[in-house]
Amino acid sequence: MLEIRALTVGHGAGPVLHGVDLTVAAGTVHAVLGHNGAGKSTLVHAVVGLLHPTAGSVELAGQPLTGRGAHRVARAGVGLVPQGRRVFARLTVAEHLALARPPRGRSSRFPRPGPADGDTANGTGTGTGTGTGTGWTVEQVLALLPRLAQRLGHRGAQLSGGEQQMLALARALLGGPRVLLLDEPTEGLAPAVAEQVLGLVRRLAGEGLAVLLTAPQPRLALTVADELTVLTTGRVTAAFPGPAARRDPAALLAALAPAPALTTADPAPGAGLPPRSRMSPPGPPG
Amino acid sequence: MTAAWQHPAPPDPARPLLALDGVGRRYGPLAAVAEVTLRVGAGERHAVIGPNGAGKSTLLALIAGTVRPSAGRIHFAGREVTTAGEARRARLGIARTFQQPALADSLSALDNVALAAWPHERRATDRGGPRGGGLWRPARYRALRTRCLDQLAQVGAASFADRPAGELSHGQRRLVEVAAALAGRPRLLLDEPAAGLTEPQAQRMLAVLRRLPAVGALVLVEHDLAFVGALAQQVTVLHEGRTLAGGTPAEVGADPRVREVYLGGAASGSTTPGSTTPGSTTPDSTTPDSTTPERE
Amino acid sequence: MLDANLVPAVDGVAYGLLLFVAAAGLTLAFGTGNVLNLAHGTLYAVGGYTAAALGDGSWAGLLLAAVAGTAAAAGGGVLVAALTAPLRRRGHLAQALLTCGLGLIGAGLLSTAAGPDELPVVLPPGLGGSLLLLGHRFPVHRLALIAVAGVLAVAGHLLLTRTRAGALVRATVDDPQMVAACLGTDPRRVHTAVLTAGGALAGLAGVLGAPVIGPGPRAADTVLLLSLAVVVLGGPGSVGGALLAAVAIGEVQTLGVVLLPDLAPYLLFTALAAALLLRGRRERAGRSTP
Amino acid sequence: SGGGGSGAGASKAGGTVKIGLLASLSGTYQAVGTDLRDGFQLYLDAHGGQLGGHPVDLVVADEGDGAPTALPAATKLVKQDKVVAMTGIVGAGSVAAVSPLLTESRIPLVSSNGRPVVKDVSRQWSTSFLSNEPGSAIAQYVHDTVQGPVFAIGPDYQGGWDELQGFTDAFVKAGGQLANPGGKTLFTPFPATTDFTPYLTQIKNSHAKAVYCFYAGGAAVDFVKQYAQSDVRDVPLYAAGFLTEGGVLNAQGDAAKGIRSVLNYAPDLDNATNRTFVSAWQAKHPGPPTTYAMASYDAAAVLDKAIAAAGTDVTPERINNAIAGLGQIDSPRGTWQFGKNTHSPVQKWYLRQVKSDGRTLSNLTVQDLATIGN
Amino acid sequence: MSPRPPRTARLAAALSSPLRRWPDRPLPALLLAATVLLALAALDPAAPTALAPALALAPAAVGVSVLTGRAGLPTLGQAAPFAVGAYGTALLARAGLTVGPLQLAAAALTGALFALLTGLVVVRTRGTTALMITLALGELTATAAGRWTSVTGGADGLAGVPAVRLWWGLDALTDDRDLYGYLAVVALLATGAAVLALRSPLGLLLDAVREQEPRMRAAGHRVGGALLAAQVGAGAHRGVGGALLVAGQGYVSPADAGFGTSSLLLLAAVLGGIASPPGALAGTVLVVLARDQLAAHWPGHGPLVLGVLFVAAVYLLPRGLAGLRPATVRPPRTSQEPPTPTPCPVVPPDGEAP
Ligand SMILES: Nc1ncnc2c1ncn2[C@@H]1O[C@H](COP(=O)(O)OP(=O)(O)OP(=O)(O)O)[C@@H](O)[C@H]1O
Ligand SMILES: Nc1ncnc2c1ncn2[C@@H]1O[C@H](COP(=O)(O)OP(=O)(O)OP(=O)(O)O)[C@@H](O)[C@H]1O
Ligand SMILES: [Mg+2]
Ligand SMILES: [Mg+2]
Repeated sequence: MLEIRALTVGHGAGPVLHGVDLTVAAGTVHAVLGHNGAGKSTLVHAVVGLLHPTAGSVELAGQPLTGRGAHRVARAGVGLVPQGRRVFARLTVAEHLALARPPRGRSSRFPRPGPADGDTANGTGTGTGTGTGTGWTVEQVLALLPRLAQRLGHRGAQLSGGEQQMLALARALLGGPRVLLLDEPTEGLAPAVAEQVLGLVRRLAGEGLAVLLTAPQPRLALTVADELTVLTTGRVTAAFPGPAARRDPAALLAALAPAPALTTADPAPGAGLPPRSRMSPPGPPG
Repeated sequence: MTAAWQHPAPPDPARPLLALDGVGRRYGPLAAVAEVTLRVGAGERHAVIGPNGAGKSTLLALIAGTVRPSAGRIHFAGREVTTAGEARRARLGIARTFQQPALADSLSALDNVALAAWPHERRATDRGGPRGGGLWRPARYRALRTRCLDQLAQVGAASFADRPAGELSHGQRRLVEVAAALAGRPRLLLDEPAAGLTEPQAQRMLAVLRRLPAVGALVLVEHDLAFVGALAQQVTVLHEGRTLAGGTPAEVGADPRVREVYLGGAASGSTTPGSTTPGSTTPDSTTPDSTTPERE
Repeated sequence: MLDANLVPAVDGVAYGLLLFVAAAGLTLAFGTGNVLNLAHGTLYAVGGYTAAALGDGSWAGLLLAAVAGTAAAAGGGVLVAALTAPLRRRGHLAQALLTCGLGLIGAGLLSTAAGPDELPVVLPPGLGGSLLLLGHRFPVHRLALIAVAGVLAVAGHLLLTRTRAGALVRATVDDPQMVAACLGTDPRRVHTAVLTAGGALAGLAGVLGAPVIGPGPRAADTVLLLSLAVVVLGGPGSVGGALLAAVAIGEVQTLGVVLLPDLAPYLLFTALAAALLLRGRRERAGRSTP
Repeated sequence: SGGGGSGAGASKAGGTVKIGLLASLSGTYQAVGTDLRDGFQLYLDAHGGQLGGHPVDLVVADEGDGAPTALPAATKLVKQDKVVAMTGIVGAGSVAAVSPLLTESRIPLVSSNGRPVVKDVSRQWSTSFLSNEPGSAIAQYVHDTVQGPVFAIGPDYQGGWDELQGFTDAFVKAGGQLANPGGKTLFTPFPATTDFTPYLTQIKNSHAKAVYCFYAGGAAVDFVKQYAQSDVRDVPLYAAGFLTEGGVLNAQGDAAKGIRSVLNYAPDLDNATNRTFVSAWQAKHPGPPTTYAMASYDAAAVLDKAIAAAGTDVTPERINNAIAGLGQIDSPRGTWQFGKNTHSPVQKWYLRQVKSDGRTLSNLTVQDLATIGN
Repeated sequence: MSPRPPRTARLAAALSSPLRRWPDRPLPALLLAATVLLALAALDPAAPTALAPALALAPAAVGVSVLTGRAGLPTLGQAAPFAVGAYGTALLARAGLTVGPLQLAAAALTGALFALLTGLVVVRTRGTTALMITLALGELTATAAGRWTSVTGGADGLAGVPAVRLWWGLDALTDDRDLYGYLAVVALLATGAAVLALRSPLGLLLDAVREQEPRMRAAGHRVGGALLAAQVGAGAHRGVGGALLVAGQGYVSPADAGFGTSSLLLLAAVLGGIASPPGALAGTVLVVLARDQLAAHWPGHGPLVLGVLFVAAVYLLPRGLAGLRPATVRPPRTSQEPPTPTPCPVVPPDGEAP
């Protein structure tokens, strides 16, 4: 479903990711692991079009996403739960939900999987993602995250951290995505809720979504992922099929533990000029 | 360096360092925190856990003075600080981290930390020393930064000390956030210090927090129970703004009610009326905006 | 006593509501869309000059002027949007510098084209006259203004608070990136739409308000200053607030000077400062989420 | 920039003379400023671009809204362009600001509008009038025609104070009675006031039998329009001529009909100079000439005579002395001459009324009023 | 905590960095400005008269850039302390006190005092509220200046103020060039003073407050105090500007306290790259030259010319005039190499615990 090839991208000053390859098949969960600053969020942002790659390509079901504006990527069916929630501070929860559902005008150019008619879904989800789904309804999402139902009148800025995280998730679901990008979705969630969210992730995959999930802690990722990729300072340094990784996590943890060269508090060799010249450039002005 | 610093007033073991009595905070009809009574002794590491929206961050905000209580009284180090301003409490040694990192983006990580530590220089430098309030002389500011760089190193953030905070990854920002709070050498409050950290980072954080001087106390909010178990001596469980349970990590972990609302299978909040019928708005779902802290 | 002050009181309302109409565009562009459009006054003037040019004392003429003026100013809004789009990241000051420049240029061109004098505005017979009410004369035009402003206020409030579009605008101010990535809407489109609508409103106000703040060299500055006062005093993005602020300012300038003639010159700004100070604290401590 | 052909502010025989014209070409007084410029230019064009036999290099500078912009502009005229004489200047404030500079550089000023009270008038000449003159000229007439108290109102700045004081002093001296509460003239904030309704209400409450006012520019438009729509629409309105002078008149439209005003000029004055002036003007500009254009036209005439009298070597000093020597000046307003003490015209004042002649409104002369000046 | 040799190196470097923070190397910039001003005066005989007004406004613009750019308090009332300083100086001079340094001191003092009093109000507000409150205060001052005729000379202002003298016993600066020198030196000194003040930790604190006030409060900073300090400093600068105004043109009027002057100052500061005092200086020169010289070629179209200038500036100088100096552009971070990894504990944490 989602194909990332030789992706090289940065934040203006030099690349952060170096030729990253990664594929997320429909109906699978692909976890990206890596230390803080490894480049996970950068990868996610590049996929949704908030960053523009200097090289490489991103494809969604064959159609290229690279170079498209973020809004067009989103319309193509890519849902995002950004790191740090980034809910709209001055919009109420209700308004978030109303906005997140695409307007009738923007017809779905693809089947929108809804929730399977399970414990939480009292609305009529379309079950398997193959049909002409209408995506999630507000009722279904609220049933899934009841906390939000109690906070409909709150503004984004008035929500607790976890509530914000839930809202971000709801926002993504209501868009009715084909591909879901979750950047550390469980951060700040109480264990019970985190558990529940991961369960949801599995189920969504079961309904045909392609899920890309980043996490700092292998523990959580291991429980849900079909594929795991380890990112170290912007390069893919290891990849495991989920089952294998579950069987012996040791290999994964080993891959995660950084190479000795990287353990010092000092910049990697040649990691740029010393700070003085970074901060105050050479040569008198004028 | 941290060890080298003696606290001006040695703690009096008789009195708890931090005492909350029936503290509460309402937002319109919603009681974010209600009738919380809490004692934290000097040197104690106290964890506050609870489901999302239980009122943990609000509780920290109340202690730190970011939000004023609508009921109850707060004592710190023997003084009543219920109505004291945020800045004043900070100078008494209460330092908080924000659940969402709050850093000045254009300043380097180091400067962010140094600026946070600055007001505490007064307490730090032994009495009669030069005023810490305004570090006019660059020399003194440099000295402060030396210490802060070390602080950053301890939490493992030295490698990007000189990078503008705006250019850091989320996790990196969280590290700086915690370092900023630690650098004041305060008696401390932390909101989810380990959230979004990788395993080794979390370990390192643990080590740093363990090494805090015994004169200070630690009130920490955390969802990572492994972390809590490894660090906290006392745990308070909040639910719907009220204290649900308290005790050692072991005791709390065993408590069935805690399992039910927090750990166990059921979703947090699903026990509360109104949440079972999705979409229906419970009374506390409408909130006067005028009471938002950022507007105060 | 009361009777003596009835006229200024009513007039204060009318004048205030004119200010509201004049400021409505800015309330949208700046208060809600967070684009500091200092060319607002000039857009108003555009409307005013159109009214002077097309208004021939017939209702048809007024209608034509209203349409044309609105369209012209909306065009101005599009221009402002196009030019400010690249500056979104650079914040208010860059916007201020640019739009202020645009405003100066526009005003310069207008007065070069239309000459230095304030142009006459002929109203349809019905509007032009004055009406005897409760033994006092009220200009019909101002009474009409009250009606129009009322409609605008209600419509505006509903639009901003009840509709998807309104929510979208506020969302874009909060976090344009997420509007794009999570809502699939192009923030630049919102930006353009807001400024266009703001311009249109300014133009319409220019046409309607021409008989009170007429098309002349002073129009742009006067309107910009008062509009800013209204928006800021009313609280960003709040239509109701803007309405109250506008009427308050109107009353201060009418009733106020009757009751406190000696303080007249100081009245407006003293009141403004005082009111802002009372509201000031709310703005303290920038946005931070718990 | 930098000093032009005429070095050290003097010009040899037949050489061009540099004249600086400072006027508000932007801002509140733009209308007046442009009239000053056009009036002067009109005279030049009529005389082959020469004054006193010298080709004239007229350097125009923008006075803007007042002193802060006027002073740099004037400084540039004097220090960089090295003009031998200055003219124009709309605002009294600007004149006050500029005069020290002129005194210091010994350059004569023939101002054609603004005229503050200045201690040393040795180098200052005005072809317009003193601010208090219009009021004192009409006071007697108002007293004679109006039975009952008169309300006095004007803008709250120096010019307004002088204008109104001119009227009230003379009016009270003539035995008239002010309708204003406590006999205190009502001054409206300037330029802030765009809405006069509250003041009109005060007029109503004062039961005045007539109103005397001074307003100019945009304020004049607002005042007249709102007056015509207010409770006091039927109370006769007397004013200093500027209320209905020039462009403001057609902005006011029918609202201005019937207003009686006093001024030192009206386009329909019946004398040869005026006829040529008016026809020449209307050949170039729409609408009748204003007193501003006329005064500036006269300023040109004054300089013409003076430069001619100054002889071959035109220095600022000589021009100044020459002006002092000028006698009667015959002008579109009728002949006048500089007063000995004030260096401003001793001239006749006229009562005009706004009537529609043909399609357009204009100020038509009703009768002569006093001749004033010293 | 075993500091490794490379760390100490970077430590020293990192430590020296903040005092070099943006605006980078402003002092060379000032020297540059000085030489330029000197050269202009030498080359073009008209320069002194043309630049005098700009030099008078410059310190005020610097004050504005400090308030708006660093303290984050946008202001439209900057002309008020400016005028207060100007009137004060004018009155002093008329009373016979024409000694420059004395006038400057007095003006700075009155400006600062005025700023302190109004500051108590302004500091409570932020953003556009601050903008409008300062505007209101400015207009009130202007109105008062226009009506308090006995002292301020009313709307016509105070004209013909006696020329300034450098020191007791020296004779007055009547020659344009001497005067120009005086104005230039004072303006440059004022700018330099601002630069130095901002390079102290206080400047850093102002930046942090501007960007992250809640954190600074939580950290225990007296935010209000810091802002008030900035306010007072800027007030002193604007007062000095007023003194220079009077020294330069021997005239002051209510319009100098009004909105027109204020907006001109703000735009000049923005043009200079809002947070850089030297930039503000340059911006003022540019704006004033445009107003007085450029516009002189199209009389009556001054505003239009200014407008074009502003529009052009926004696009051509994204970082303002300050951005023209290559020095202020931060070089690409960490060149082309991948970003430095976050270190992990060398010693197992538990082993590290005491
Ligand atoms: N400014 C506010 N206005 C209205 N309600 C608020 C405000 N701040 C917090 N709340 C509400 O108070 C409750 C407690 O919030 P708080 O942030 O303390 O929760 P928390 O325990 O920190 O949750 P989490 O673990 O998700 O961070 C939440 O339900 C939140 O919606
Ligand atoms: N806006 C930015 N400008 C410049 N550099 C940035 C920016 N954002 C991130 N970086 C750098 O890019 C690298 C990768 O950042 P990224 O946010 O992708 O890390 P991450 O894997 O998401 O880390 P975390 O687990 O903390 O979220 C980091 O070194 C970071 O410093
Ligand atoms: Mg990340
Ligand atoms: Mg929280």
